[in-house]
Amino acid sequence: MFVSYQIKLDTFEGPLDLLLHLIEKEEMDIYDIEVSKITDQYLQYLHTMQTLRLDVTSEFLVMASTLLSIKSKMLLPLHVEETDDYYLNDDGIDPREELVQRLIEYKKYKYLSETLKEKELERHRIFTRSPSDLTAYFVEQEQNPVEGISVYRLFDALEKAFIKASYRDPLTKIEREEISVQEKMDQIIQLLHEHQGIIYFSDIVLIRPSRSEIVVTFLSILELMKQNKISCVQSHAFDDIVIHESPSKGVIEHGLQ
Amino acid sequence: MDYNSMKAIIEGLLFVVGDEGIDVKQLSTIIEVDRNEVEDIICDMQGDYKREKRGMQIVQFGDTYQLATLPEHALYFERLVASPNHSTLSQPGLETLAIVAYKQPITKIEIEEIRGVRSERPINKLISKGLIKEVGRMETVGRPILYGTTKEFLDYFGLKSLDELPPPPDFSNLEEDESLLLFT
Amino acid sequence: MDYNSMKAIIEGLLFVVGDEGIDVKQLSTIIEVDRNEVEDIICDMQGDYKREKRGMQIVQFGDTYQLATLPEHALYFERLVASPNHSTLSQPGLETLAIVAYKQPITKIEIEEIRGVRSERPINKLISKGLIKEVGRMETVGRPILYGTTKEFLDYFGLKSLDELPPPPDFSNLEEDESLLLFT
Repeated sequence: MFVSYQIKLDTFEGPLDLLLHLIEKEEMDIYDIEVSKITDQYLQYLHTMQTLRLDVTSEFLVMASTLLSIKSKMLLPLHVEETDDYYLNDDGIDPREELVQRLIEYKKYKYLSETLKEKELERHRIFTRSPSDLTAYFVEQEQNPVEGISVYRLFDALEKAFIKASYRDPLTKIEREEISVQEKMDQIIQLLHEHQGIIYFSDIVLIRPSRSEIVVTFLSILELMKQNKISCVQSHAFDDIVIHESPSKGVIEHGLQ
Repeated sequence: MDYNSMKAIIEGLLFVVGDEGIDVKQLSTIIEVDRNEVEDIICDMQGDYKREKRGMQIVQFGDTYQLATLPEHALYFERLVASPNHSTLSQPGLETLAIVAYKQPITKIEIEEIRGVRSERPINKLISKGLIKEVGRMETVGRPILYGTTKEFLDYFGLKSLDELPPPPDFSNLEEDESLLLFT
Repeated sequence: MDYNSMKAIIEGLLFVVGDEGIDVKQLSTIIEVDRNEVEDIICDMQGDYKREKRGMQIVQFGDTYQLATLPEHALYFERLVASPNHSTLSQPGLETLAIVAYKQPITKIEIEEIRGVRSERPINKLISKGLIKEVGRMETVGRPILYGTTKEFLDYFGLKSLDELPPPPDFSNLEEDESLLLFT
């Protein structure tokens, strides 16, 4: 039986999140995105996701076409001459403008969600208790605790709960067993040390070939690449990815001169 | 750890354990002092509570201690349960009540599986409002508590029996054939 | 009723309501003193608790008060209770909640525009957890649901009111070189 897994990469909430990651990785100015470079990287990323048979949701594809459209607009010959602003359209609008605004808006809430996370952890350091069972204090003419709530609202509540349950991510249970990205990163580095600094992507996923494992592995590789600890080469689409230990990093780590 | 800190931690522990209470041995392990000393501290605290005219007291059953209210405050708790705000049900409460009503007897874990979120708080609130109660234990590992609705639940909703609840929504077909698409 | 008795009764009430909390209005009705006085007494009690190095504190969310333990004792309670509070929100949940908190009332579509992804699941999960709720309908085609945060939202993040939310960062007015620093 074929089950279509709805796997989403933990680190990227969506195309905007992925784009922000790419922009930050390249240390680009968000107001002056090198669209061509980012588009290539974005497409490469989607391609890798597909190669790994991870679910690429439609939002990622829509963003791909948005990027391609901006890229092509920026390649069009300019009608307005004598201008410093290279990329202005006929109407004087930078084709990147709308995307930049969306990225900034999204980044704002991503930042706020992190501050909320801190508040959450802080609040979790204090404990309360469940309310006492106060039924002993109910007197004759007690208040109806469901005053104004009809039995049909109860029915509605159940219906809503069932609907929600029916489209809940079927992977909730698997997620709990997932090994962490950090653990996987350590494993990869360990393997690289054992194999003279070169391994294949297929080597590391074959160790435990569950699909969530593939996702974690993939994320670990991205993270290690970001930290310049490894580099990856894929000569052709669908080829195995070759993972190299980054030589400079190795030297620093081992303290060699 | 100084004496006053130990008192504060014991007070905090007695507070969070609620109606279950906590026994001397647990207290001794957690604050890392021996049992006799724990008993002395609690005895001392019982004196403090009285002397300072606090709103709670420490009561003891066998080796177990728990915080409890004062009998002379009963009137105020009666007013509390009768106050209109005490009775409003939040969305999580209503949702949990609906699940218990239709799927009883049901365990906490089963409720949480349907709701997809932890449900300890709404369950406890429904108990404190007298809408649901423990109706037994499941004969499996851990003997989890089974919850069901109370007689008062029927009264409040004006039902003669559970048979008068509207028939439950039927989602059994949907779950099989890609219900995802239908609800998008 | 003398002042100390009122304090004791309030303490008892705060104790029994637990994490449900009790609001100024209820307290005022139950102990039959006006709301300002209730607030004064509680403020006074908060001082007492600190001064007497008690194991609990009175915290406030909205106009609701509840008793809670002290953060510096967290270690001892973690050894003992698996608190239902302790499942943390997922990243999609937090992002969605941040958007609702700052832009309420807001529709699902507007949330999805900002996040760039479908957000039905995190929205439903936040409703189940009682952190957001329907607060009305937008008067446009399809009358979409408007969402806002609940009182439990304040409690969940330990906020007295929405004004205590951290100020949103302003990424738009930055000079280019400054912004570079922020985005690395």
